[in-house]
Amino acid sequence: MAQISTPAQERSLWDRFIIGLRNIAPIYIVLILLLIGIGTQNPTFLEPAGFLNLLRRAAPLMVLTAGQLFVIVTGGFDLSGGSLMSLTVIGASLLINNDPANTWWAILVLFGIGILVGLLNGVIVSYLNVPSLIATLGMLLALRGAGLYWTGGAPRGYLTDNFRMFGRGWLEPFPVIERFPYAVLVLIVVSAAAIYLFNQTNLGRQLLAVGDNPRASRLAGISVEKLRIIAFVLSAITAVIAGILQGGFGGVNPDAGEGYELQAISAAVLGGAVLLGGRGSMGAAIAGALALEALFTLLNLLGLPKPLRDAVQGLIIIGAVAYAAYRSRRTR
Amino acid sequence: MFFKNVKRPWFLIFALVILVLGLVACGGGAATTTEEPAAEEPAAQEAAPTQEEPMAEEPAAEQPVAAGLESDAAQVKSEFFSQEQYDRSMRQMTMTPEGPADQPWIQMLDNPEMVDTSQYAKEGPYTFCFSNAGVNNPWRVVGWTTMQAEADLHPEIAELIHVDAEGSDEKQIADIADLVASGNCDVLIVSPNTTAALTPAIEQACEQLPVVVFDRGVFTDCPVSFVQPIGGYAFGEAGARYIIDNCSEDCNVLALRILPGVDVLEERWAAAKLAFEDAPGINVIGVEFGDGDNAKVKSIVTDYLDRFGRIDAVWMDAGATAVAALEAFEDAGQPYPIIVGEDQQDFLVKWQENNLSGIAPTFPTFQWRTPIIAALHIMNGEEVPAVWRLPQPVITNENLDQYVQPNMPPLHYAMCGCENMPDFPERWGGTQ
Amino acid sequence: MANAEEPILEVRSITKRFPGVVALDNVSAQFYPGKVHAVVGENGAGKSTLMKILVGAYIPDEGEILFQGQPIHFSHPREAQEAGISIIYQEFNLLPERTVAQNIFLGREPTRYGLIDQRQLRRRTRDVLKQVGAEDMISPDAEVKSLSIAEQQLVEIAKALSFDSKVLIMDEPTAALATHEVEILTRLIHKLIEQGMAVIFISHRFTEVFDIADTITVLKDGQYVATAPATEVTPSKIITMMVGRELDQYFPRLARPEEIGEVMVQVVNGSNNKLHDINLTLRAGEIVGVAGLQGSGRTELAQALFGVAPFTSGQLTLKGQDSHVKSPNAAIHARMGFVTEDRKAEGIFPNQPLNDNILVSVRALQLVLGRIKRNGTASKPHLVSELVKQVDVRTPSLTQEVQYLSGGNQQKVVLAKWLASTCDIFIFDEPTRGIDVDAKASIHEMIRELTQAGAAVLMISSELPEVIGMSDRIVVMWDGRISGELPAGASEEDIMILATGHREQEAEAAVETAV
Amino acid sequence: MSALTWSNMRSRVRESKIPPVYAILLIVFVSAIVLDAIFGRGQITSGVILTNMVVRSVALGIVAMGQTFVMLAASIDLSVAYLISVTAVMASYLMQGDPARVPLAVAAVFAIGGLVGLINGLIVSKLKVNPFIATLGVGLVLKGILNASFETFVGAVPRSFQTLGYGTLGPIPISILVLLAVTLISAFVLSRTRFGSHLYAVGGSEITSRLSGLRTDRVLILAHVVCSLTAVLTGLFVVSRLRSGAPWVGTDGLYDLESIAAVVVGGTALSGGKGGVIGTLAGVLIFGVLDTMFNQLGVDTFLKQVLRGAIIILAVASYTVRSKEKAA
Repeated sequence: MAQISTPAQERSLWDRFIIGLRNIAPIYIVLILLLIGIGTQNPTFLEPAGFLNLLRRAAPLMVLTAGQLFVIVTGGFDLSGGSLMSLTVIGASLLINNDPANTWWAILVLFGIGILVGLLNGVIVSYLNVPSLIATLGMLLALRGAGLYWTGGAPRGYLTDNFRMFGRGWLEPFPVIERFPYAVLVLIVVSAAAIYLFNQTNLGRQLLAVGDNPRASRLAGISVEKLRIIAFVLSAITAVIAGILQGGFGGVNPDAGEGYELQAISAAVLGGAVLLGGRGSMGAAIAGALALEALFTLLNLLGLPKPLRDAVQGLIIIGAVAYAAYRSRRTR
Repeated sequence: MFFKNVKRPWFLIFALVILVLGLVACGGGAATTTEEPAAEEPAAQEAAPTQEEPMAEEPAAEQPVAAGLESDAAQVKSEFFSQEQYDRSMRQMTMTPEGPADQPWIQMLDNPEMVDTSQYAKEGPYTFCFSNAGVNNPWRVVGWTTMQAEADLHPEIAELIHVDAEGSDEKQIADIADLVASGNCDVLIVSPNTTAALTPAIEQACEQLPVVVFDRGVFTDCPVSFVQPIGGYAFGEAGARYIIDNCSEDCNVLALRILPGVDVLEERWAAAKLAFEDAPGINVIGVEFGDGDNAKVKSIVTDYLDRFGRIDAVWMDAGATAVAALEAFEDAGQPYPIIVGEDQQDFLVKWQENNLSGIAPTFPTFQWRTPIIAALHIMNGEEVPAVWRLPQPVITNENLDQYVQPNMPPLHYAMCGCENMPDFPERWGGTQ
Repeated sequence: MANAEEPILEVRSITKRFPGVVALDNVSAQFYPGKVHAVVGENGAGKSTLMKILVGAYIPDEGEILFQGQPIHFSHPREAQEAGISIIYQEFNLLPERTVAQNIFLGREPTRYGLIDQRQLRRRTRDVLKQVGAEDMISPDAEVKSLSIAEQQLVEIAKALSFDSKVLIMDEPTAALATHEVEILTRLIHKLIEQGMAVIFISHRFTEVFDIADTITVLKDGQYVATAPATEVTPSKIITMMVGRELDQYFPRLARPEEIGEVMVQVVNGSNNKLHDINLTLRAGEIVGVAGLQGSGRTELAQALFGVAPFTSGQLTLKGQDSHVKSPNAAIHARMGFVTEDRKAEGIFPNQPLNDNILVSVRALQLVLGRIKRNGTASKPHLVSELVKQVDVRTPSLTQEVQYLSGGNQQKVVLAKWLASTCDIFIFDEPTRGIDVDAKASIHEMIRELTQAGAAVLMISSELPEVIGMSDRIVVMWDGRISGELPAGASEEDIMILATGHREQEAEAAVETAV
Repeated sequence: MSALTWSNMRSRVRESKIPPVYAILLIVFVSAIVLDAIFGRGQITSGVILTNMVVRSVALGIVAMGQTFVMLAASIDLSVAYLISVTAVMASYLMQGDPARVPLAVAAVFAIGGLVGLINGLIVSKLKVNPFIATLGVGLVLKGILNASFETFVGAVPRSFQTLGYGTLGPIPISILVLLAVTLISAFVLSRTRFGSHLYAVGGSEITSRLSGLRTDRVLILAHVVCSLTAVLTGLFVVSRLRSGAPWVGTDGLYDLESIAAVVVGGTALSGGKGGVIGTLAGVLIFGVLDTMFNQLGVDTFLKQVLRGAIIILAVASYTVRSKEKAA
């Protein structure tokens, strides 16, 4: 190994391109293959409008996954995301109470609740030392009840159009394709923000450090507890956003987020995140979520029965992780 | 450091094992999923199995269903269809029920055989006990609220003890045992979570005290009275008939279902399928399961619109997601289809706003009032019908207006028969 | 039993290479039953490597091992154990949550009708505990976590005996023990050799070496120096043999008086549960070496200064003003840096790229949402590449994950981390442990450069030549106290006397005889 | 007052060998009695309700014992819920209400369970897949196969078989005896067999176990097999009570997450090597007591869920809060 003479940024574009190509996450290839598969089944999906529809459909999961990754890289889980989504939808219907004027502060309140839940998760994990699996499992059960207890069992009001706009509405007129879904806009913004936070700020690097070696992190001056809490808060915020999108797309529905938490974890793992922390890529995780959704769509188009879809999903997740484990052992 | 060597063979072996499992899955692949029928959405809750032929397992349960999307429906028919009950339902739909027309919850159909309950007669005040399968969806919430309101109407009911099984058979069995053991109950009202599973528990309860079962049945006739509307076939047939009568030649029908395996839902589809089969110009372009999830339903409909360009009518085995289906048409900029919904407010409102051509068969929530009334009869030693068959009104374009209540929550069920009860509408979440 | 003329275990011209280092170079030695054979040498002299080879944890590149005259090739410590060669590592292999009996017979539980025979298990445990003379000190049913370090070591020894070993190897057995515990161990070892066992042990404590050992073998830089009966050599002779090259090893020059500046760190009567009445001054421009055996409180001192386990009483003054360094973060704010002893567990982030490893502390001081530069800071965008050049890290790229770097390079990365956060107070704990010779030299060079740039350095090391060669002053610790301070160029003997707490030992001896 | 109880409980517990969770169980139980006396009918102590309190814990209890095994080995099993469904359906499908076919059916489901456990164990130990993901995936596969083959209640178990769920031996329900038997056997295996002792070792430190010559992979695999077998037993118990099995019985019972919660509440560390089935028994009973109390007090359904979640967290926190090593 010769001593390095030229730091990365001085290398020629071409070299960097090659290097980039070499360590591109496998999930992107998988995703492309899936999209091609979908295209062969039903080309409309690859036309702008069709593809935007796919994105719009996948948006809630992709957003939730982005948040989930923040927690996973610190070596934790957040199982409470799905029920927080449901809580958001139910809460919105109660707070807005059929009056469009209420929408905006209602959304603020919902984010407030989300942040509170995140803080709670974080504090329980960081200061009570409760393993995040248990802490967020308890939170999952609690939130399930809380939402319905709050509204007395069923959503109380309609979701007004200005609330549903985010999940359902379009930006029109729009150049080239005449209309552009707000959901995708939100998705782009959230993804960009998440990727920025994760790749461009101290936060992302420190979260990785905490997940990789908590003791060393502490000795390097990182306040581990604070970062764990931030991670859970971010996860909760994305859950609220996902809830708003889901509620907007589908309308009032007391269990809008059911099962989303596990799908988000699976997606992050498909994106190469390691469950005990220290490794993960935001872009790849979000791509993983899209891949999962694309997989469902493809299996749908192939007319495969839902049960088979579950099975395939299970196999793919195991396969992906097994392959990653196998590769990391080989490189050691 | 030791044992460090990678076990590549293992990796391959497992890839294989897993693949095999996958294939097995395909092999057995029916078109469908079965999630908790209880936990998820209204119609599953409304599931009302046929309570006649005690102790009979559903015939087709014997052999597992193995079929793809298309053959699936046929399979289902053989599995759940019972000609004799189909005829019974059709007959009852045409009957005029006995009893006050403005109080359908005390009407009876098919002049039922009455049971003498003098052995149970006793002085008030009474403690009624109610083992509830769950309040885990709006339909049940409305029903439960209505039942409480009904109980409040009767001063002689000192207390209505409510235990909730949260959609778990195991829990409900234990709950019933608790209630019986506590010895507080003068009468036990049960809304079973699933038919087969609760039968043993209810049989045990019957030995101790009078039992009233409603909503879903059990495979035993030990309960003093069983309260139930006409049932699934009528529901399914009404919707299908409306489509057939109103859809022009060459009519693309999309059948949206919640999930398979729940008897009442299967009955609804079986009846509809029967109707569609011998109807000219009707082609069912697909039968899909939406899990009662708005988002899923919307996606499915969108995909079908992409694929077939035009859908003329949508038949649903439960209306909970009707609005989502309609929105898919809006989002795709397509004209509204002929739609079969249910008495859910959000659908009725949309129906009225856009004066769609639609129909809403109902599985009325007013049936939650009847068990209390039946139980009171029993306490007073008055006769009650062994099978209290309630009417099953259908909302049509004609009578739509009298059911639309914009002041009620979107997931309120109009057929609650609660409009004249105290504290309406606040108690049901509505506003003046 | 085995006669003393025949070596029970013998190594012939063993050579073992690791990337960048020759750990053992053509070493030979014989070990006799009924004898205690001490192997001495500085850290990195190859002692541990030799031991690991004896038990099959490493496979030698050249040479052969003879056990009872037969060539042997162990591929797993378990095989060595069963053959009758047991080793006790410095860090014990015991399960804290399990009982003594369960630990000793783990994987070999006596069974009856397929079930663990509790009675027999206890009985056999008591037997082996009796052999180590601990039968009434340690209950077979005691959970290991409830035992003291010394007791745990006895359990380890008992475990070794339970294989009825013919050879027992102990790596720094006394490192963590207090004086009276050492006595017990010494007696035990004598008892064992009377039973005809061959005992090999590694130690820095010459008092014990000469108390216990019959034979002493000296290694230096992986080479065999000499073997002599304990009776025929003196400590000083041994020391010169093992560190024979004080002079031929290059150390940077010491600080000139004028280079030594104002007081950077001052501790007055600092104490916590591990440390007692620490009084310490650290000036800009000087390197203060801290010598002392393991468990003497060296590391605890570093941790106290850096806020990991702060002083609970006493006074800490940094650069003139009183400070309460209650957390590493506070320490770093005070521009302190701590190069830890356990690199893997506390220094590096194995899965993270080099640049992030170097920048982690800088970033810890910035806002959490602050934007990062990949290879530096806003003010110094090329910081990483500069530091990588400065400390001479050999890496294919700045984004290489550090888990793939050699130990020496990892250590340089850790150093670079603190350089990046512009510290002016450095604490080094074993800065050159497990690093090959030329890397050592360059690290020494860097440390000196730090002080020449006006930094103050506290350097903990168990390698006496390093302490002597580097330090402008030497502080020696014993039993959580500072047992003495020596000027630059103090002799190893002086240090050893303070470090082995000779005086205390004599005092205690006196007390014991008096009683 | 409860604080006082708490402290002297703790001292008492420390002396004895009883896991601390029993203190919590006692507190919950006492407060249940008190609350019931004040707001309820004070019946919670009546024999029938007490037995019922245990009976409603049996199904969860049995599988929680198995879950304890895997978690002692620092693994976890999320596939149990689906395996329970598989068992329930397969059992009643194979029995078809015919007593003669019971042995065949039982043998068959245990075989399936063993296979599933083996697969779980192999994926975790040989493929080094994180157990959370591995068993989650296997669960999905089971779900798929199951739903592809069965839609609703199939077959039935013969009345004779229902004695498992409903029968009593004198005053005591057989189901309780089953739970006790499983608990005692598990406790016995953990404390008296080499497998048990190795299980703790592997969970405590895999490296040390390897250095001591244990075949750690085998231990881990066996643990997963045991867990799956207990899941099968739960499945049989459930179907014997339900008379007929449907594909949703396992997931409806939330047996996967609740068993994990029960084990952790019972004092077994997620990190493995610490704890035991005796603690788990208490963990399970806590849930039973809570359910009964909530019913007796007529607590609102949704509030119930909130409380349950909170209590799980608090119970676990009561051990972890003082612990040094940070959880993630």
